[in-house]
Amino acid sequence: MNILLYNLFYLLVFPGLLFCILMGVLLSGLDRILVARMQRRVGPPLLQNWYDFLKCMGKETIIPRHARRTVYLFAPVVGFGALITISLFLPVLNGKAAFSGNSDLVVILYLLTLVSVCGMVGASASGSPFAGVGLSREMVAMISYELPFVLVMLSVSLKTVALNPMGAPLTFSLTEIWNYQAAHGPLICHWSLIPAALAMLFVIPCEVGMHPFDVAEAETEICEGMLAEYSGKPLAVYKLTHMVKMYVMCALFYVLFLGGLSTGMAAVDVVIFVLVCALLTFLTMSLPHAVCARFKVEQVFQFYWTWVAALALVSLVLVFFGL
Amino acid sequence: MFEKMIDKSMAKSPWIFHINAGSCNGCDIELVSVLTPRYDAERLGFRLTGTPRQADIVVVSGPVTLQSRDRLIRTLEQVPQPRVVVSLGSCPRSGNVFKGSYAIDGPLEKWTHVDVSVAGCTPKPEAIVAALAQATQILEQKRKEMRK
Amino acid sequence: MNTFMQNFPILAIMSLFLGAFITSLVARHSQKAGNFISALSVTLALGFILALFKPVMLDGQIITYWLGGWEPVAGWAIGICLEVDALSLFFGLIVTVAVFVSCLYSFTYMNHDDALPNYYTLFLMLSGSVLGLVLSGDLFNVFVMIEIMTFTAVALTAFRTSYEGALEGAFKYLAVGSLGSTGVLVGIALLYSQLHTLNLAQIAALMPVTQGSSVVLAIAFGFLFIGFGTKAFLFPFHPLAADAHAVAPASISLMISGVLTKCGVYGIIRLTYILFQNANRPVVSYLVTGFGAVSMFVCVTMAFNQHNFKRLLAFHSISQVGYVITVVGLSSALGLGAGLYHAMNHTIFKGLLFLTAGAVQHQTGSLDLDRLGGLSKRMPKTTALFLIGAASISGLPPFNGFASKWMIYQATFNAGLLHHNLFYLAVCVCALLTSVLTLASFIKVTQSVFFGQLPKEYEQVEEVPLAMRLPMWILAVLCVVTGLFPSLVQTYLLTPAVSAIANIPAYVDAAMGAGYAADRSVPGGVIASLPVTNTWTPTAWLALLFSVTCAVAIVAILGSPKDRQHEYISQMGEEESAKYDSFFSGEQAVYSQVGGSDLFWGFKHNWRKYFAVMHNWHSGIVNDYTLYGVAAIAFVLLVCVTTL
Amino acid sequence: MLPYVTKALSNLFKKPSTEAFPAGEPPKAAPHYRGRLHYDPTLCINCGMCMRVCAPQAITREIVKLENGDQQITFTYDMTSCTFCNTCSDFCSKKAITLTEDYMIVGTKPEDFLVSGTFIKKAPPPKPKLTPEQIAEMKEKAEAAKAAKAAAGGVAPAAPAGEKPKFTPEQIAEMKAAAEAKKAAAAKQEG
Repeated sequence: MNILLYNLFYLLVFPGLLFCILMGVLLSGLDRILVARMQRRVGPPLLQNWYDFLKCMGKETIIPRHARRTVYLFAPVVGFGALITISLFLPVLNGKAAFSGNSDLVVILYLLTLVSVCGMVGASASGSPFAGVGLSREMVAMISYELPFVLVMLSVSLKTVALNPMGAPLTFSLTEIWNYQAAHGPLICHWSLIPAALAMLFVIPCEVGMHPFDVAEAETEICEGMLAEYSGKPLAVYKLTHMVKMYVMCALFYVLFLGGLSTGMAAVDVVIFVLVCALLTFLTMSLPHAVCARFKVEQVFQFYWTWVAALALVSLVLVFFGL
Repeated sequence: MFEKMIDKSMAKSPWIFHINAGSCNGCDIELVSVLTPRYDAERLGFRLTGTPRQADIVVVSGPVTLQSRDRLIRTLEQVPQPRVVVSLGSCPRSGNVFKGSYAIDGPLEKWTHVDVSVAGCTPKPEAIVAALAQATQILEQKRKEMRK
Repeated sequence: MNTFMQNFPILAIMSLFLGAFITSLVARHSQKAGNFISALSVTLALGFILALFKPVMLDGQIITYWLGGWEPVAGWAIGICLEVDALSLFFGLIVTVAVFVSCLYSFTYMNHDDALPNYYTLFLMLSGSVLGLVLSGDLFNVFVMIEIMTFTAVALTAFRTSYEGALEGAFKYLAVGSLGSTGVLVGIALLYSQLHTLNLAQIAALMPVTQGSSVVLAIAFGFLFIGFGTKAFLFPFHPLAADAHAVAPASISLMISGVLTKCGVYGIIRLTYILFQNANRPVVSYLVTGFGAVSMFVCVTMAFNQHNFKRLLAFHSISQVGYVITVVGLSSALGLGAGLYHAMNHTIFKGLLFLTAGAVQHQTGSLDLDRLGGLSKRMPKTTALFLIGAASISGLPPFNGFASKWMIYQATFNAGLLHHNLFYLAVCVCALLTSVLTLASFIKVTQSVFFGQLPKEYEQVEEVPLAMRLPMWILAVLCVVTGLFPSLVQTYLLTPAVSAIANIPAYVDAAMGAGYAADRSVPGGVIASLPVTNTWTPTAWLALLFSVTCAVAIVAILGSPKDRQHEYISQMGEEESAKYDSFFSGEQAVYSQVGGSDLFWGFKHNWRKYFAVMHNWHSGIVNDYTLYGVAAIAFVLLVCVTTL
Repeated sequence: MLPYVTKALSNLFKKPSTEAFPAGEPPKAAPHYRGRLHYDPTLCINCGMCMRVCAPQAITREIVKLENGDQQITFTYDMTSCTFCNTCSDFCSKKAITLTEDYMIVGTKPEDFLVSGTFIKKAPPPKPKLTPEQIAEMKEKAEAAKAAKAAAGGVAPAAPAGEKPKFTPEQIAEMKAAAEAKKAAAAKQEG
């Protein structure tokens, strides 16, 4: 009974549903304000995205003629569920995840894929030609960031495993990564992993679909792309997914490269965590948004498979040779 | 309570979809300038969307030309309820200098109910902001009516 | 030992072969009777193999059967032998399940064709030969079965001669496939000249593993490897599969991809781990893993360019077999477990996908990705089945593809770590990338066949009948079950199979009599035995995923009061309102049709040079393909001679 | 790329350049801005020139005859039809039309966009009625004046209507000479 209650708490409050939504709303609001300030605008209120979400909930949901009703309605919900599940794997507080296994990183990689795939399948089911173009772009963007992401993932696992050999079975475990960092200092302080951290910083905005890399949802070119036919509640869930994804990616970076820090007081840790997330949001999402124009999809692919992948590869090779 | 929150946020996050029904592009440019740092409509929650499915406020500019008429009507129908139609500039309400042309099938009132209009050729961005702000009030009202 | 059980392997094989002959006699007079005989024989075969499950998989016995009672005399095995260890039975299970499903599907799927007696005869012969191959304990029997398999498969490929390219595909398969068969035959001859026996167990026992081998044996290995590689359609042989799959009936595509390629995989595992026991030598490891990785990657990129549903599936089929071969080459228990798991999953999900493709073809008469579209409206159940298959092959949790792919990543990563080898790490990256690319091309199929807009000509298409959906549901349920309970698969299927590979003396002794292995000091096995732990446990977080999804669904769908829901979610009723048209900048709905087969131009643009090379390379000329095959043989032989 | 980044970062610490409008009063328009039209009916003389020059035909005039013979004239300027070109104002001889700097022309009903003004045009004072004696007297006076004129001018009495006046041969020759001289002068100028 107690376990059930604990699990429900994990699932619904911390680090699950409520905390995710809260952080997602705050970070995305912060992002919008920061972008506005960098463009010398006032910017929307902090809770603007929350208002957007609520408003979408109150709108009529139109199911287009060419849409497949069930898939159209439930794809976003499944995607959101998958995203919340990722948050349960992240040991954001004291290295304790609500749920942990020996394969966290791969699971997270695939759940992130699942989130995107749900978007794509939903878009596909809406029957819009714009959505078709959008999903193709989303897929290409996914192929683009997947290579550096995988390389980063491997170099981090390699680093954390390499120094305790024969602990081999737990290669992709986030808890293990956290423990390693608790013992040896955060991974970003190891110079061989700094390129990987940089690559990961580049991966975040593309994974989230933030401005210079939001080829899939280009409003002006392809009419919101994947979301072209979405209205009302499913759209609200998509928007929420987008917000929470910002938080999840920031938290993932935190766990991978800045983990292991603990002051002993949970409250202080949470505050530090929130601040780090805000900083990451600023660095990876707001700044490129304010500075760059949107890339073309070929450019995104080229950028990630050359520069970013090269950064990650450098780290992998350095780590491989024990540096 | 949830419903009340939705009612309140209706006015706080109006998304705009812009239809050019044969406009000379003057009004269109002014509408975009509303989002620039100087006027910054985003602080009121405005956002330009690319699709009518996500729009709350439809802004129509231009006299309704024959070419654009069917597309205009079709697109207006695709906007989910509650929605507000704003006519931008003089053209949609009267045809302006194109009045009486064989290529015009206006005014916009003939095809849909226009909630808020802003006149001017072109209107100043502040006037557009004021019109949009008025439109959000109507939006909230419509939502409340829809709920009843 | 249970003597009654001993007869089951031969009964399983014979029920298929006898079924083939009886069908050809009976079906001329009554097709129903023919169908009944076919169904009976595949069910019997399945039953016999399932009955062997307990003694072989659970109790770890090895069942041998000597044809005509010709048991080995004085340490020399002359008679024909069937030897069923856990590895054989593992593949036997895959084969019989696939055959059973394919046969069920054929009854309705093939009902438009004529010459059906021939179809079932060939089909049952194909099934029997494949089962005979995996259960055989005798190398020459393996060759005979390969020959029967190849020729029946060729005949079945060209079964629908009215299709454009049917004869061409079959001819390519015949010409280049016989190259592989010849390779196997030459390898067997060389092996026989050195070791003077054809019994698998005895070869394993007599193989000079520790005291350095001769050049002839190295050449024999090379020939056998490339021969089995041909049967698995590995890298330079992959165009064959594409041509054959595109024209074969879907039930036969299932057999070719799900069963025939598995024979190649089985052959390579048997060859490297038991016969030659050289899987742990770096050269062999590089060779096998390299071939696997290249097939895996090249075929998945080739799939990007396809406009034919089944051709696309064919390239993916080889790509997935590439995964299997890649990890088989790692010579670790985890890798082998991952390979076997993925081989099984591949049969299940690829079978499902081929059957859905067949359903689409059956109802619409087309496989062209440019012309199809929006079929989810007319065939919702087939769409659901396809989505399950596509999610599985793309490795999306919680389906089975994820479970096995996870093990593959783990295995390659561990290999890179333990051997401190960058090559294995590169393979790991390659595997992860291939997975994404696989996903991409299935998104393409989803978009261009099942979603999007329904062309006018397909507005009257109907859902396939239950008799065709049932086999697909069997496979779909297997997809979910094997994905949800990987630990059960681990315990009851993988661990016995891997431990059977790890325990060569037991295999030798079972055939040659106790103590034979010990006398000849047969080494224990090339891999550290057991257990293949380290599975992941999906059920726990699956429950989480489920509950979260439910919670969100409740919020999203029922957030508004129930009595007013119709105001919030509006769906098209009777009226033909423009409100429910797709938004296409205000244009009429009829103009908004966009073809989806060339979706990923952003990706292809960057790779245009690579694709140009590949385009020239896949010329479609059988001479070219034979040349590639010969080149591959030459390469493998060179490697074997110089380094083994 | 770097200049953009530094600019963005420095902007972060500057005040936003957004005007406060929806919160406070709308800012003043630029000088000579042509906004909502202002019509002063007291100056208008109903010449109708503005209507003639208006390209989008935004101006309508309504004339109502009152009982006392006056005309109530209403000019209506439709702001949703106006292009704010200022031509009407330019042509208005009495400067009754001016374009103000008020640009806030927002509304929900058509009436919100109409600028109109009404004035009453007085009918001229009624003429006094004449008695027959007076008429006769006036006629007499007129005839007397005619006669006096004819006597003073020494010109031939006016020919009856419909006939050409007859010139004397000298007069004709004189006129011809004058015309030729004119021609010669014109030819000289051209040459």
